[in-house]
Amino acid sequence: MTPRTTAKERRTRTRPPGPDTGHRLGLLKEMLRIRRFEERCVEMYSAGEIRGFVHLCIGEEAVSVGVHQALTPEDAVVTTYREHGHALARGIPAEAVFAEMLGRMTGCSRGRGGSMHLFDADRRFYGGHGIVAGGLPVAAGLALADLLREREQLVCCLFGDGAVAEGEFHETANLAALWDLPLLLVCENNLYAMGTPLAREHAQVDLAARAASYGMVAWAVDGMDVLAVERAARRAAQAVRAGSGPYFLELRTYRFRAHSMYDPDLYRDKAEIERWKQRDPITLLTERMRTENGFDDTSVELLEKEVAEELDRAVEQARQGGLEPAEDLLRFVHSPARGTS
Amino acid sequence: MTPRTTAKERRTRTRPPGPDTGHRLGLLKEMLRIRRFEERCVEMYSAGEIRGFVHLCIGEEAVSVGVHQALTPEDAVVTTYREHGHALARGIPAEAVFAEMLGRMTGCSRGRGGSMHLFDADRRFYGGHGIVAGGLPVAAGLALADLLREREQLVCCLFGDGAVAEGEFHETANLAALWDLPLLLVCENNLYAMGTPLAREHAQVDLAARAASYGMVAWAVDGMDVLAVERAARRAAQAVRAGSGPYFLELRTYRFRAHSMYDPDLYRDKAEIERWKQRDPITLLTERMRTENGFDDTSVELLEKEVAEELDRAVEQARQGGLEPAEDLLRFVHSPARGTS
Amino acid sequence: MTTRKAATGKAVTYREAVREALREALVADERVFLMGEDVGRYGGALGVSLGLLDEFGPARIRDTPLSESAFVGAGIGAAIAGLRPIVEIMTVNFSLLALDQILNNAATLLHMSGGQVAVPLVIRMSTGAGRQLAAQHSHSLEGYYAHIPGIRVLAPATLEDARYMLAPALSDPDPVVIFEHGSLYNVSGTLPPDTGPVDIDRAAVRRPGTDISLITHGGSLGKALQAAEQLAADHIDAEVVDLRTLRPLDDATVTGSVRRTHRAVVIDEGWRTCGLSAEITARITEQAFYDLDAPVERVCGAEVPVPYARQLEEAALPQPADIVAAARRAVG
Amino acid sequence: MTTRKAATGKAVTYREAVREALREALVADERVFLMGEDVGRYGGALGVSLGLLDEFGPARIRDTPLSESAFVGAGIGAAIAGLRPIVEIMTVNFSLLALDQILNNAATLLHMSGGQVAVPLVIRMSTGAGRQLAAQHSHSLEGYYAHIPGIRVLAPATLEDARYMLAPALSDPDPVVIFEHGSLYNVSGTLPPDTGPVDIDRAAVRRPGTDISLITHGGSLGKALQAAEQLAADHIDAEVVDLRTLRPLDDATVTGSVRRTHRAVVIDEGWRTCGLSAEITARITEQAFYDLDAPVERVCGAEVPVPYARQLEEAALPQPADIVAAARRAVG
Ligand SMILES: Cc1ncc(C[n+]2csc(CCOP(=O)(O)OP(=O)(O)O)c2C)c(N)n1
Ligand SMILES: Cc1ncc(C[n+]2csc(CCOP(=O)(O)OP(=O)(O)O)c2C)c(N)n1
Ligand SMILES: [Mg+2]
Ligand SMILES: [Mg+2]
Repeated sequence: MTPRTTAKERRTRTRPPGPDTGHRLGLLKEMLRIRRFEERCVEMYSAGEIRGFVHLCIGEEAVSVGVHQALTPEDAVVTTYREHGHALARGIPAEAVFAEMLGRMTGCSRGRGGSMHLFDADRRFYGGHGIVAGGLPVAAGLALADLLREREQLVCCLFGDGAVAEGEFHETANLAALWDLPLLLVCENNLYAMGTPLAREHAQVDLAARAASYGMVAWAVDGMDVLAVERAARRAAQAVRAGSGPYFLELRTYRFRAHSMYDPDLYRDKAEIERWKQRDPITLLTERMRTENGFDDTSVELLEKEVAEELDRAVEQARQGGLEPAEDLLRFVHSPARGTS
Repeated sequence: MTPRTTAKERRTRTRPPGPDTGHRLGLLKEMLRIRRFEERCVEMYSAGEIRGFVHLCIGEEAVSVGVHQALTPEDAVVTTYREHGHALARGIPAEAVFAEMLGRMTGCSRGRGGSMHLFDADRRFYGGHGIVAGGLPVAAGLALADLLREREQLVCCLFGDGAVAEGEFHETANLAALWDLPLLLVCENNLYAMGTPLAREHAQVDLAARAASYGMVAWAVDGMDVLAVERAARRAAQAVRAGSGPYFLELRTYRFRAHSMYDPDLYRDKAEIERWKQRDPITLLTERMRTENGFDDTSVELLEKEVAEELDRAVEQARQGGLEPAEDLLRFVHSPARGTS
Repeated sequence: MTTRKAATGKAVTYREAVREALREALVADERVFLMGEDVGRYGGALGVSLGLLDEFGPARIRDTPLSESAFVGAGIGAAIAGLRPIVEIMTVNFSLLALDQILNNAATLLHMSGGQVAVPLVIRMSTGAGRQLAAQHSHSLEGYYAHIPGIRVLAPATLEDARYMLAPALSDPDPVVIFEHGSLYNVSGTLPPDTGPVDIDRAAVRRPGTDISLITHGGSLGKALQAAEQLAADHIDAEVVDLRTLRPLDDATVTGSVRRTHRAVVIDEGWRTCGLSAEITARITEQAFYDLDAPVERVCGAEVPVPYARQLEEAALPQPADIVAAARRAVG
Repeated sequence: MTTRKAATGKAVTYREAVREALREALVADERVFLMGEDVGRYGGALGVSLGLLDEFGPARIRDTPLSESAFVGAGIGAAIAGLRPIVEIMTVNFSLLALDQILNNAATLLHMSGGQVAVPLVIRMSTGAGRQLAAQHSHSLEGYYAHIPGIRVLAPATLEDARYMLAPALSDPDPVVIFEHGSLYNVSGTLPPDTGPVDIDRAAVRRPGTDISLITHGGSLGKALQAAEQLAADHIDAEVVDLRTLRPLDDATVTGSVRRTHRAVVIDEGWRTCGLSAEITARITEQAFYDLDAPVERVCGAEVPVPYARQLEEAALPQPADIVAAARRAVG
């Protein structure tokens, strides 16, 4: 498979650079931050410090960073187990995410969730869901609450291409469109559901067209171009806030790594991976900033340095975090208001 | 709501009468037979002879009769709890269906299923499903078996408009289109799911369009015109047998009675019901045969007489059926090949 | 089937008691809303919410499409956002389609998030057999829900509980599942003037007795009470315990009763193997082993998909005669 | 963890044993096919079916979309039509999405149709915790399936059972659900030369003993055997019973063991309340009440969504030390 480009994509690509240098610098740094964060995860996983399932979004950083530009603190976010990038882009401190993966009490889920279940209620980041498509109905409910309270905020629900095959996608899409819920549905189409390519998952591989059949606005966007993602997300979010009902964004992207750290990745053609790496979202923006924003090697080195310093500190802090005593195992099975059991 | 007519409907209606008088007579008699059969059910239900849930298809007879014209004995049928008409049209003797509703051993499910769960394996009639949309995946599996064995036969799965909202519809539609299963999906759109009108069930009320989004051929047909239903079903069945993959027929119909015998039917506008009764499938065909096939009152009386005699006999026989002894309660929990528990 | 025979209050049906509880909740707290298939225009598949749409409007009495997983999940999300949804699943038979949402989300999010995401959701559903609705409409799956850590499971068997259990359920900060047995809706009796919210942490002794404990819940309570009357006729004085709360189980009341009577029969309409009756039996023998004079007896639904034919359905369900026979065996 | 130490056969892993059983079935009967998420190209989420796609082709090693309800239901339909599908649900955690199909269709159609529609379907899924996969990927829900009349439930805990249980499962005319514990796939040992299909109606005594019966299945068998060794150190001779078939339960073997030892500990990784352990405990006390010298002990998974952090997960799961402690309590 090679990246397809739609009219929409071409249009957005040929737009004049809206955002200024400072803004682009921010986008680039955030993508770099996520990339380097996950590279640390790989090291710590290999060292046995991080365990369980770990799903990397390396290659998909433009999705997290681009989409989150359109969100406000009042908005809510629901995502999948492949959510490190979304968590960081949402503003959850890197040390809290590292700590979570290290199983520390200082982790953003007190070490109970691990890589797949990052939460931060204060930032309205509601997971980190491990059951494919399981977060979609919950996101619809969060949006229903906004609707009933007539709040001008939205719920952004991110999920993969594979999730679209689940009944829960269908039920949620219908419910959202039927009730005009303020829901921004973002499909991270990385062309594979584990080892299964899109064409073996879906009879109709044009996922945006599929979503449109529920009577909602749906766009396919180049998920490797962070500026295109941001533009589409902002436009969609604006409409959703204004009461348009749900929008669907299909962000066409690719994961450069295996499905999870367990995955030997025997099912993808290496040439295909290489082709997609040519469209690395970080490289794409860097190159563009070189030509359009007078960006140069030293600027890159500077960014790398800042990111490295932050992550060094974050890892350090995370490792300081204490372990929840086993006696507290049953804590939070129920709310404090009533005892456990 | 009033009956909508599509281009397709108009086309099929203005076609010259293909089938001859004999054939039309057969269609009319079968519809009449189903209508009168269900009127007996009402009597027997009121008399307390039939119990449990009973869902009538009065008003929807053109669906059962029209669709079954396109099926062969090798084909399989999977349907819902509203299946008296389909069971009779498939050739299950009236006495076996009556007996089932009377809970007799001679019933087509030995009295274990009742009105909602009619079965006849010899006729490849696989229920009679009470969980809305629950029969769809099973039908896909029956079709998968035909595909794997390269048999030129199809599976006809009938379900309601409400079922289209369930995740299982979505998953099955995708699977069927993805695998090119020989599956004829027939949606009996009677505009209501219990008390909920189509527009409160679906964001996109054009169900044929929804089905088409999976990449399968989908037609909306006037479900009150048995000749139109037959024509569409035959054409679709022919294509499916030829390996086209699944077809979807939306048959626009209406139930003249309440959802079930329990239902006070407080949610439908009486005028709406009256408008639809103007398009009673039996009246429509009768009138047409008066003008096109020299049909007259005596012909009607004759049909009524034949049907009445059959049903008298059937009820009589059904009442003769014995009751399964309570000691046999556990029989068929497992196949005879291995004991129960 | 009310516990108090006192006729000071007005006569109501179980259905009306549930409806009144819903109305009260909707009036008392604007965060409360009711959502489910046909709860509005139709008035509820079993007529429970009849009239509420006119009174509270479509925003708060919300008809949903046939999408159990989506609208139960939506209830979870709305609860997380601070509302107090009451989700009606028409019957337990359809709840399997939403079980993933209930088990993996509603019951799990609080713990998995380290205490951040509470889900104050109430789910109501009817349960049980007895109306010749056949295999797919006659389940009693309370045991599935009682198995799940993180949720509370209630089974109102009396008019008072139907009327007064909802308020405490709504004030529970965590998910609560309420089972209403289909055979109870038409039961009518007199409801004493408002006794206020009931204690949903305790089982209740519905009939005191000294010779044997009949332990049950929901739709089987009436059968147990009938059996107790029959046993009284031959001088066996049975105590009838109504579990009321299926999770967390009130061990003190159950064990306390058995300690006094030294014998027990557990009655559960659900399938026997790995069902609720197994847990009650196991706990009694764990906690009152040395007080038991005979093995605990179980009277359960037969292990069979419930058939339509009346004589077969009757044979598949616990009957008072079965309870009496089991009690006699235990008393020996 | 093989029962026979005899090293006459070749060394294999549990994973390879399951794969070999699948290959054998696919070769032996062209009606057999394997269907599930990533069983083909990927080789199975847990690597069980690696290589089978090349050997048998995409028609018989069929990758499915993420649609648990649809492909399990499709397995039911294909079985009705006379094929012998083996459906793999990646893990029990996702099986809730297909539970309606399993309970209301697979287990029900034969009886509900009056004996006309048999469903010779085999469903395989991995189960259990222990790899720090957190709450949504660590369930042990065998009890849910053992609750359902009309199906058989198997839990191969040894290499032999992993290798030889599939054939009899496929020859069962009714649905069979097979649970493979995730911690077993890498267990390796020597498999004796073909001993032919095993008897799937019987539990097995994996270690004979006289003082107490440790009753368990699947992933907990190894822990029970370890506990038995530790108990032997202080002269408590424990018998270890592997249930093997969770439905129908082999009461004779279990009760027989307890009649000899007079004491029992039931070990189940699943949640305690209303789980499999409750049924075993209830049956022992029902069937061997007067032979018991102490109440049956249960060692189960803590009633909590299994957490990620290692020390918390370990605390949430039955450990050999817990079994030893429970056995000591029982022996008193
Ligand atoms: C209901 C369910 N089925 C199966 C799985 C196992 N599983 C985890 S991720 C995954 C693939 C999902 O693919 P996609 O939705 O495209 O997301 P991606 O991993 O590509 O980001 C599968 C099959 C699961 N977690 N939940
Ligand atoms: C999964 C499920 N949810 C709810 C029900 C209760 N119920 C039975 S029929 C029905 C309406 C179905 O409407 P539709 O699919 O349009 O079929 P119709 O009755 O109109 O023929 C409902 C909600 C059910 N049987 N199964
Ligand atoms: Mg993907
Ligand atoms: Mg309908």
